[in-house]
Amino acid sequence: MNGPRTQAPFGRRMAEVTGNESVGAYRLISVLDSDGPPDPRPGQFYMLSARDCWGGGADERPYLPRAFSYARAHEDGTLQFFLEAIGPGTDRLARLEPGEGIGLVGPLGIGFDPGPAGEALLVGGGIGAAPLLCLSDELGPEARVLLGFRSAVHALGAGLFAEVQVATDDGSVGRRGFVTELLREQLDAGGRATVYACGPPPMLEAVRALCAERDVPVQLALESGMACGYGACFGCVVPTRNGYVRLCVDGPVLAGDELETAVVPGAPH
Amino acid sequence: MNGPRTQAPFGRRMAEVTGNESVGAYRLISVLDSDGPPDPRPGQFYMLSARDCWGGGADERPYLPRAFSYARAHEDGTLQFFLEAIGPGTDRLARLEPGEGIGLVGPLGIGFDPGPAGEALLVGGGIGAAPLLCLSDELGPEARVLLGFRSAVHALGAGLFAEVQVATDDGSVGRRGFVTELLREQLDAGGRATVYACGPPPMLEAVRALCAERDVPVQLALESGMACGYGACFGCVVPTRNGYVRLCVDGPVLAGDELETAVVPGAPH
Amino acid sequence: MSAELCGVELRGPILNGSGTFDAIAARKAFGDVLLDEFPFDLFVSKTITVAPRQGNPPPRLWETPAGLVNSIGLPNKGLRGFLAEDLPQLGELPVPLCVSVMGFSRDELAELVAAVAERDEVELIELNFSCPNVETGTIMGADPAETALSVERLRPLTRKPLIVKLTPNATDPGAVAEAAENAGADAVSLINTLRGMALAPGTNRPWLGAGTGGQSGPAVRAIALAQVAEVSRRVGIPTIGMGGIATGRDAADFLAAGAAAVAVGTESFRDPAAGRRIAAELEAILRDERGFLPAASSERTAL
Amino acid sequence: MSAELCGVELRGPILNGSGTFDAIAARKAFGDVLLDEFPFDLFVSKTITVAPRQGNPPPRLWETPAGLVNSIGLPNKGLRGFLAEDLPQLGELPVPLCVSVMGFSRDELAELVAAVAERDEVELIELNFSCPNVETGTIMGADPAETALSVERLRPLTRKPLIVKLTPNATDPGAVAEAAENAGADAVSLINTLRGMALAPGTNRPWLGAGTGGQSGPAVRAIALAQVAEVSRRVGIPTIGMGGIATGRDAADFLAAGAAAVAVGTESFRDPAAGRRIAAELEAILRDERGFLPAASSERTAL
Ligand SMILES: Cc1cc2nc3c(=O)[nH]c(=O)nc-3n(C[C@H](O)[C@H](O)[C@H](O)COP(=O)(O)OP(=O)(O)OC[C@H]3O[C@@H](n4cnc5c(N)ncnc54)[C@H](O)[C@@H]3O)c2cc1C
Ligand SMILES: Cc1cc2nc3c(=O)[nH]c(=O)nc-3n(C[C@H](O)[C@H](O)[C@H](O)COP(=O)(O)OP(=O)(O)OC[C@H]3O[C@@H](n4cnc5c(N)ncnc54)[C@H](O)[C@@H]3O)c2cc1C
Ligand SMILES: Cc1cc2nc3c(=O)[nH]c(=O)nc-3n(C[C@H](O)[C@H](O)[C@H](O)COP(=O)(O)O)c2cc1C
Ligand SMILES: Cc1cc2nc3c(=O)[nH]c(=O)nc-3n(C[C@H](O)[C@H](O)[C@H](O)COP(=O)(O)O)c2cc1C
Ligand code: FES
Ligand code: FES
Repeated sequence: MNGPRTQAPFGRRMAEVTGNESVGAYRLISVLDSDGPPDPRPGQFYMLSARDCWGGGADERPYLPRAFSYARAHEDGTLQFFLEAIGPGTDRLARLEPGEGIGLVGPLGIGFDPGPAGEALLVGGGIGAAPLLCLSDELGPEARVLLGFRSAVHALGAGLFAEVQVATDDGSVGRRGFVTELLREQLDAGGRATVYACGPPPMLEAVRALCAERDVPVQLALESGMACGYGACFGCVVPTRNGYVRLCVDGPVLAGDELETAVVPGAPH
Repeated sequence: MNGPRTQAPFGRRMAEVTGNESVGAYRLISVLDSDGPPDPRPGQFYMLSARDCWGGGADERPYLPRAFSYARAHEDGTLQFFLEAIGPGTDRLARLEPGEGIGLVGPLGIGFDPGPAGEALLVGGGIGAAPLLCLSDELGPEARVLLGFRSAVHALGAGLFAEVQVATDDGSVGRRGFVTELLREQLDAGGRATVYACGPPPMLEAVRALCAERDVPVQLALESGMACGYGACFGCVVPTRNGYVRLCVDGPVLAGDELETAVVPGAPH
Repeated sequence: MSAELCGVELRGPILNGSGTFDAIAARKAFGDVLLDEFPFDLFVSKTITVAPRQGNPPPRLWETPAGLVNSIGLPNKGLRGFLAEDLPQLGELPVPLCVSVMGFSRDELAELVAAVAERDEVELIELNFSCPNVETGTIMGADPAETALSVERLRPLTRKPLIVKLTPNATDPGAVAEAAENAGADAVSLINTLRGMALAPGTNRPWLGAGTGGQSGPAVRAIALAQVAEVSRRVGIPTIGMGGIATGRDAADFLAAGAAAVAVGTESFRDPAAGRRIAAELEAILRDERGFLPAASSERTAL
Repeated sequence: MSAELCGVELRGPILNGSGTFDAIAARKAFGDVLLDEFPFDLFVSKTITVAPRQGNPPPRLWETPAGLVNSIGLPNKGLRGFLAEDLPQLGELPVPLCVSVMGFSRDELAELVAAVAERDEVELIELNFSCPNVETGTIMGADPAETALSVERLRPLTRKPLIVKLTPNATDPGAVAEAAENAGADAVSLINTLRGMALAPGTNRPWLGAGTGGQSGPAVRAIALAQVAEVSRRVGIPTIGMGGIATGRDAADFLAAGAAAVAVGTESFRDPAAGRRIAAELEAILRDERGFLPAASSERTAL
């Protein structure tokens, strides 16, 4: 895709954690990144690692940094990350305390391309809500946000957004079922929206297929296991219609029509 | 040597850190070891590791547990360790906070053999004071304690003992010079004392030589790099007159006359 | 979770790596409770040689990121001392016994195997081939032809199972395993340690007294798993997998890669009872992931 | 801290490992500041082949304790694409350029070396021999004879320095290095990755799309150091040491073990500017431990 890319300072820099709150099943971590650029673009990501005790967790991991979309960037240089603890890296980050050091490389990759104004549908699944937060800030109230969650405690993540429609797998909050049902209704209601989506691979694939069917333009923020985040290792490739592309330099946002499927092998979720 | 050995429960157990105070340049760490035996013998040691973030320090170490003489064992099951942060393992232990988990294997090895009552001279260098603390508790005020330290901030360690003579390298506290000078004076003053010593290899060697010269019985608590602490790896050997012995099962306390020299290759200090 | 290795019934599939657990010393440290809570299902002795050995000069240990380099150098009492002093004590263990032997020539090997095989306490014999042959200079276990010659010489000496311990410092461990199988070995075990080295901080001299040593621990696990999968695919005899196993998940992975049993080495240094914990974790995995093991063996060639 | 490698003047002794830094992609991510703060003193390209390659199916990465197993599979645009699109951009880097090539036959190798050597941007050529020869099936770089035949064939094609990158998956890398030297190689570099494998959690299937991959990172450092010391002792040509280097101390150790230069690989994934940090740390060590390096080279045989 030819989306926007704010370039990163060269090298890993150390910043200070300034906050770490729980938001339902997730954590919202604030970092004062004084040395980073003030204008990352929604969909771009950072490679994060704790300064202390990175490693030495379960099975002596984590060793490599981990990739996270930024959820919000504030004027004072504060970056916010929204994350779910699912393994040794996210576990360690979830336990960061204010005052601790965090290593950052970023912003990296290509963000969403908001293109010419128009209706926008932001579709998120679970922790995939993260990059939609800054995107909805940027697009304004015109953009509708549709989010799907596993359960009520996960759905608390929706509280970060001003206005949002929610679906949960168990119906405990909002609609019972998948967020793709909400999307289908919106698309059925007509209008030429662009769809921006982030979430687990099966959800992204459902969104991609739905949009392809109706010829609706869709941008998907994908995930794959990353070692470096800046194109060095060729490890993060996903198959596209044009062969493998490195998600860290040529993504993580890809246009739906570049993909045969959004289900990529070995994605972290 | 044929000193006393309290056997350890089989396996590594988890205990809780209940205190961690600074004593000059050192740390005094308290651990509530409810599942350990109440009667370790002075000179015995434990293999310690932090429950969390063991590993992930400088160069992804520590990986193996680290050996520490216990400094004091209290009736309620509290063990105290006296330590100096000199590398990744001791750095991590020095930062333990009350409530954190600590892995313990021990007590291990053979302790000092107080033998039949008689005059005792306890000679410590630096952090080598650790096992002398419980030994002096056990021997009572009869036993004289002589300690050497690098500097005034190290000499604060002497405050743990009721009565003690101190020497410092720079003369900032007590006598200027080596603790072996204090020992020489005591020995010159006559009397048939047994000498119990722990400290850095050059000091131990000076003590050993001095006692050998005068035919004074001496027990030396040595150190060597250990992986397991219970005889499994054959890694901790030191050369003796009878060949290599594993310091963890046949020491760490050795009789002076077993040794050609107390300077052992690759000791941690 | 009972298991079977070369016809020997085991209460489970967890062994110790030779040289990483001294049951006699451990009994001194922990007392007889060691026998009740014995962490392994089969005990493998430290490698013995014909002549007594002091082992290498210290220092013998170097901690690495997620592992250890050792240069122990096979200290042992020699064949006679072992048979007289150690073997009766090892016979008291509650599990079957395997004795590991190393010879610096085929004659030495034959002497060791013949003497050890005579003893009732011993159910299996492991041949540690990771040393240079004093006659040919090559590392016995890196060379298929040398390995075959040795096993052929030893095979007629006993009906007890012979396990060949492979060195990972070889271009093609699978070829060595095949040679061992064809020469009559009953099983192969792998991996031994990978040649490694460290310099003493701030000097340009080797830290280890012996100059170089062997790397073990989680650092080598992925390397070990690749060799175990490859060797298991190439031989029909059982393989015993080891190298960095620290959890039941690791043990399950080695079994899935084709190993018939697994051994715990360096992890026992962190926790003397690690073998028991790993066995319990493995049992839970096998219970929860039903059918896991049979699938694994039939899937061998997929690896 | 200037250095020299096969007659090429370098501002320092820190290279990148082939395939662990893509200067073109990094320039997209970080902009032209990359050129001002370029982290290496010589840039080694990712290995190229005659035909374009997509590389292996994902997943391609598996994190291990203190390291990484990768199965990238040499994706590249092929010789023509590389010469046309990438080489001009690599020519803009502020440091000399080494191009890494791999051929599946000696003819392919000859085609690659001849074409690359013609280009002025290229000062050195690295021969990545860690792949199976399609004609003989053996891993070229594990076999001294195969290595010698290849280097003899390539040597007459260029006067530019030829570096042979050794595989660590060999019984005797020193013998391969000697063969390379005798056949006319100007330097050897080592280690490449060690064959490794992982299973997808909770399954008995390999995690990596290609089944197996290569282990790198601090986990392999002691193994790499042992091989670098051994090879440096056995050849007269310079060695380039790598494998888990993450600090200036590590770099100093590899130099002390006999390497003429060192390369940073996996550590660059943790910090793109790692090469600069390591260079600064190394400089401080060489300043504080005066005479360290010369002593090191004269002490080579002590290792
Ligand atoms: C561009 C991008 C943006 C992202 N943004 C966010 C975000 O905003 N918020 C968020 O919470 N997450 C985000 N992620 C996902 C996040 O990076 C992962 O959750 C994280 O890397 C997991 O690390 P871990 O150590 O906790 O788990 P890991 O143990 O690394 O496990 C993650 C998954 O990897 C596999 N795995 C298990 N063991 C290993 C191993 N040894 N090596 C390799 N893989 C293994 C498994 O499939 C497992 O489910 C993003 C990912 C990408 C690529
Ligand atoms: C029986 C016994 C009792 C002890 N009692 C006490 C005590 O009561 N209090 C106390 O403070 N200490 C005690 N020690 C010493 C203590 O065990 C060591 O200080 C500790 O192990 C150091 O660990 P570290 O990780 O902090 O340092 P390390 O980094 O392990 O460094 C320690 C030393 O080891 C060497 N070294 C450096 N790198 C490595 C490496 N990668 N692998 C191996 N060695 C390396 C160096 O010589 C270094 O100085 C005792 C030791 C023994 C054997
Ligand atoms: C300290 C130590 C001593 C060892 N001694 C022997 C030995 O005597 N004979 C042998 O065959 N293997 C020996 N080994 C190798 C182990 O049995 C095992 O093959 C290797 O350590 C890999 O397993 P691990 O990573 O679980 O330790 C030794 C390993 C270590 C760490
Ligand atoms: C992701 C990745 C890709 C690599 N690609 C190549 C390659 O294309 N050619 C090559 O010769 N070596 C390649 N290597 C090996 C490295 O150059 C280096 O030899 C090895 O990683 C050891 O160094 P390290 O531990 O510092 O990474 C690669 C290594 C990694 C981790
Ligand atoms: S993560 Fe390394 S190339 Fe994308
Ligand atoms: S530390 Fe392992 S035998 Fe002593």
